[in-house]
Amino acid sequence: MLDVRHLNKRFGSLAVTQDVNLSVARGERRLILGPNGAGKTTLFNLLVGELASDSGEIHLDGERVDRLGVDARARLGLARSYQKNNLFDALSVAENLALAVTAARGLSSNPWRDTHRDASVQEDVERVAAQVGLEARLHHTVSDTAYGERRQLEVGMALASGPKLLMMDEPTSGVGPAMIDGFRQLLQSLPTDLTILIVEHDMDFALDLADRITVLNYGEVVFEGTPSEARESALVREIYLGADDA
Amino acid sequence: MSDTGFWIVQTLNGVQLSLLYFLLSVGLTVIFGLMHFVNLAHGALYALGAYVSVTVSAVLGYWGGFLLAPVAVAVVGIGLYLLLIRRLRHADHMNQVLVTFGLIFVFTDLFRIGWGDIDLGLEPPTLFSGQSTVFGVVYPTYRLFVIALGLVIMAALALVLTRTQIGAMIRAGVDNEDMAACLGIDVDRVFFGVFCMGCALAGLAGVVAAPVFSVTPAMGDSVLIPALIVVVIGGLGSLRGAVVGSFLVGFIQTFGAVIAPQLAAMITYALLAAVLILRPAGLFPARS
Amino acid sequence: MFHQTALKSVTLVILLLGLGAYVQTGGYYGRELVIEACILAMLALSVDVVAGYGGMISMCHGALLGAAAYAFAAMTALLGWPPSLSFVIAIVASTLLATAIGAVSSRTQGIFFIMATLAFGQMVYVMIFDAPMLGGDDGMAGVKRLNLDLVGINFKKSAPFAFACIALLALSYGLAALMLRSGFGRTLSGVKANEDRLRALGVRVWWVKARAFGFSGLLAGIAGVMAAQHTQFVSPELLLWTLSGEALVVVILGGLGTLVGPLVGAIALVFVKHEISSVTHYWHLFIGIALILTVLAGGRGLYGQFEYVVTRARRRRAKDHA
Amino acid sequence: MSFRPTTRATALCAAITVGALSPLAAQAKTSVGLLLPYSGVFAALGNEIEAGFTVAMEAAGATDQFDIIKEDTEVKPPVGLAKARKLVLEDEVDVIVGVVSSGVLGAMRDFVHDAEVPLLVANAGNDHATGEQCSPYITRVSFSNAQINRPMGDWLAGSGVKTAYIMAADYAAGHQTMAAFKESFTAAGGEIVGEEYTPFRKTKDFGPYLTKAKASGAEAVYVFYAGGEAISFVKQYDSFGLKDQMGLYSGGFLTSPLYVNAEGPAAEGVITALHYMPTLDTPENKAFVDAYTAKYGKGPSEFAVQGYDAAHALLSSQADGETRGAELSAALSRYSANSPRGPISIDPATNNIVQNIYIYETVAGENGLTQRLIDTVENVQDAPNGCVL
Repeated sequence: MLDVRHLNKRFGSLAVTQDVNLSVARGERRLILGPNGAGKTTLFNLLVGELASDSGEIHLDGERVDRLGVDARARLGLARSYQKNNLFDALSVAENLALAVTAARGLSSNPWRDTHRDASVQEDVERVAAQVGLEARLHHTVSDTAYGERRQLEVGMALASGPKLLMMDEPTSGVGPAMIDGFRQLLQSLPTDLTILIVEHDMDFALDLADRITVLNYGEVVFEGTPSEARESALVREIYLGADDA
Repeated sequence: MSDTGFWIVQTLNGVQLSLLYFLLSVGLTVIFGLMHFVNLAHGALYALGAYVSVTVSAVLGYWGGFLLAPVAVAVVGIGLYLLLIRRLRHADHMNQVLVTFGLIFVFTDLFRIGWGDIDLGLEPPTLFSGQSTVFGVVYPTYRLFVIALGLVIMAALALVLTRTQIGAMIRAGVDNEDMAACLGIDVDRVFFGVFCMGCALAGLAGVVAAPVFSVTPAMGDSVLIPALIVVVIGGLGSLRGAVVGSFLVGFIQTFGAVIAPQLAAMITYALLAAVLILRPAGLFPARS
Repeated sequence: MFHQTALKSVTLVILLLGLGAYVQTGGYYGRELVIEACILAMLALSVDVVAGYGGMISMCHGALLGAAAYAFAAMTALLGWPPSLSFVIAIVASTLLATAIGAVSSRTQGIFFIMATLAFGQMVYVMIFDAPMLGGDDGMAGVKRLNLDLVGINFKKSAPFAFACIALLALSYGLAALMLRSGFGRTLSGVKANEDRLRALGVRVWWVKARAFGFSGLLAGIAGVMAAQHTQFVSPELLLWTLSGEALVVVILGGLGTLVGPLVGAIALVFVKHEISSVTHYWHLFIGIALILTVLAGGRGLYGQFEYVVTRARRRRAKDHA
Repeated sequence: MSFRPTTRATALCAAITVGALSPLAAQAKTSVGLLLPYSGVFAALGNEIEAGFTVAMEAAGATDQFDIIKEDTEVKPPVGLAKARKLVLEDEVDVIVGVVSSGVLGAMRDFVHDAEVPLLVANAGNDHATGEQCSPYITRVSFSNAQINRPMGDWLAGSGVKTAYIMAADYAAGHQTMAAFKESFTAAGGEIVGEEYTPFRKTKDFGPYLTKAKASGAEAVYVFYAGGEAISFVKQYDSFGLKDQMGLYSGGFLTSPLYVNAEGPAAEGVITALHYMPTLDTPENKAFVDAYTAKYGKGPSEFAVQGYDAAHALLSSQADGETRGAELSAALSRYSANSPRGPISIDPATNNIVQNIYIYETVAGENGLTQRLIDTVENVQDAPNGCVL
């Protein structure tokens, strides 16, 4: 469903993405690994269109999307969560989710329907809130919530936009073990036809979930295979674990 | 109109106007670049410079005004900084715009109260009255002085910014305020100094412009828009942008008036709109 | 994000009733002031929709108002078209103009957006100023008012006209409130808060901005058509950026992003200006000082501060109970 | 022309007549709306006109006979109109005096006409106001744009100038003044070699235009600028050294006493036509200048004399016993006098003033710049231009 061919991106003389090829099947859970600065977030940015690639192609469900804007790709079903919380801080959790639901349902250009009183919108909001464990915090302003809750909402925003391809950028960064467990359950509960791309540091968490693993280093794909192949790969261990430990 | 002398004179006109715009807008852009502060009262400070120079010149002659007006404006700037702007340093952008917008109202009426409603004038210094011959054409000497002064200030600012420690501090502040603070730069003091300097330059622009134009309570309003256009076209906060913006606006206005006078009023706005549509942050944004 | 709270509703009703009562008791000039306040309030309302909720500070709303006023004037005075038809066309025209300006300015942000709208507004001003047909600097007289004789209203009299202005102000508020609580309106608030995040959620941000600007142009257009009918005369001052600035000042004095605030600000400005200007010719000085003090006091504006105090007190009470 | 010996005597006459009627006058004080700009670009003009008006009223001892209500037009037509309505409908004034900007006059014309309230125009010079848009209720005691500029065409051609380059601010007054000049100048055998209309109130640097004017090789440059633009223009004209090559001429306010000192030596040698100069050597003018200077500590301008004459027209109508409506208008339009600016009367065909136009040069005097009278064109009267009263 996602097909990336020969993708390149440079910042000045620094190559941050080098000839990346990536093919992800529908329903697959793909883990992207790599040390800090390996170009994982850059790859996400290129995929969703927040950065323009220098060359290469990105296909989503057979359609070429690398010339489309961020919003157009999102409408095709690409959704992402951010490594650094990127939310509407002055709004409540429910209002945040409602914005995503509104956009997903094509209501963001409807000038009449009050989305806060719209039963179907609110249903979706509550469903997603329950999925990410925020049902009790719906009416709290984001800036009043705890960091971990914002991480949950970050994933919730992506889920609420009803994606075909869900891209999560380190959803567990900075949260405690209990919450990591929550994320694991969440991911396992998601529909099996949902394709998921996940950048993660927590190897144990990620390797359990992933169908396949791609390892980036200096912007290049240096490994691709199943979790068990990755565990055995000396290269992966050297690059990834070595860098992480240091 | 085909004779070269004509075009040389028009080019000088363009350079002169451009450099006046430069003097006016450079303070605005540096204050913005460093403090993210759009000082709409900049035009009023320019008018203040002109008014002070009229009053001082009556006693001490043109050069008295030339020296004292920028100082007086800087002093008023210090007052504004301590009273208002310091409190707004970390306030919402919009609030800064509004306070300085309010200052325009206040200044305009203070000029009316202090200097009356009747437009005033200032005589150019005898040293620079009359005309001189340059590049084979006869040109007003005072305008040549404006050109020379503008170039000197431009060079001096470029030198200060690129070659001195203060310049390095300012550039660091423009680039990343927090980082500059981490490097041990007293950001607030740099800001204060730059703000005073910007005010003094506005005052200087007022003195220099006074003998060419008339001195009126609303003179600040009428230059505020062109000055804003200059800095926005150039990219806020960038010295290079201010230079390029000044010359673009100055030349387009001059040659627009020559070639298509019926469009003269429209052309600057069209330029601004075109630049913003193509480069939404101006031609040379100070930071990416 | 917009909520039509009870506090807003009560304040709105009090304001409108107050204006209505003043029409009855304020004498001729009182009615003129009410009309003036209503028109300014409509303009300020339209500015608040984009500035307060969409984060788009506009410097071209004077031009939008003026464009509608001139369109209406040209159709009734020059072409002799019926005022009712001209009314609709003029408002459609200002809506389209605003949508276009919003669309091309949508890529810019902050001060750059302000300057872009300033540029377009001034271009409209210069175009109308330079059109000899439209009277240039001298303006254009002979603008007709709507003929409501059929429904038994003499629109030429100032009292019915003032009531019509109050009614249109209420209508404008209603439209704005309706829009702001819709999916579109909430998305607009999202644009103000975090435009990039919305884009990642699949929202065509430029189109949201353009349409919000267009809607704002519609409200400004209503104000413009009423302004043209009020004085039955139009002149280029209507289009100048200073009017846009004045509308913005009104919004700030009343309370940015409160929707009721602009009404408070407009009414306060018109009536206070009337009082001050009969004492001194330097009333700008007072407006300037008021503006500065408003910002230094927290920038919430008259109504905004009131709302803030009331909500805080209520929250505190709720906490004490809990 | 006039049957009244001096202005003072007129005032005296008026005072006596009104005084004799005083029991009656006391119960029906005439109320006057003074509608002038007190803020905005023309605030100085508004103050001058009011000063002239006050001097006349005080000299006649008539201040008590009028209720004077002042309103500020802010030089904005809609505001001017709103204030005119306020004066008529709320304050119920009997007459409105003032109006500086033609835009404001245009805005309120239909209103005063329909309301049948006399309007005594004390400045606004739009030709149409006493042309196709004239009204029996609008009487102008100031000037019309054409009236000041038409004589200059004849005179300039007559003085031997064959070619002229014309420049004016791009708005109604600029175009009207230039049209009047062009017509009479070309009719007298002159040739216009180029013309330029500069953006009104937006042009500060005239350099590009002046360079073009210079390149045209005309013998003279004829312009219309007022206020701040006049100051900038005259100074820049001089700084480019054009004054020595091609004479600078204007019909109107280019070197008005209000601005001439701000222009300084640059204004020396500029020749302009106007309906008044403070240095006119007549007893009426001397009396006026003395009274004005005594009160305000500076000499009057043409704007002050307009206010002065407006007051006298009003006083004279009161002497006729007319205090409101059409009768008052008629009385105002019958006004004639020996004004400080010379003999004046109102043209019954248009209600515009008929007056002398003075062509003078600005020269250096003992106390700053002063005027040297070159020629007087007597009793200049506009054609009706479509006016039907």
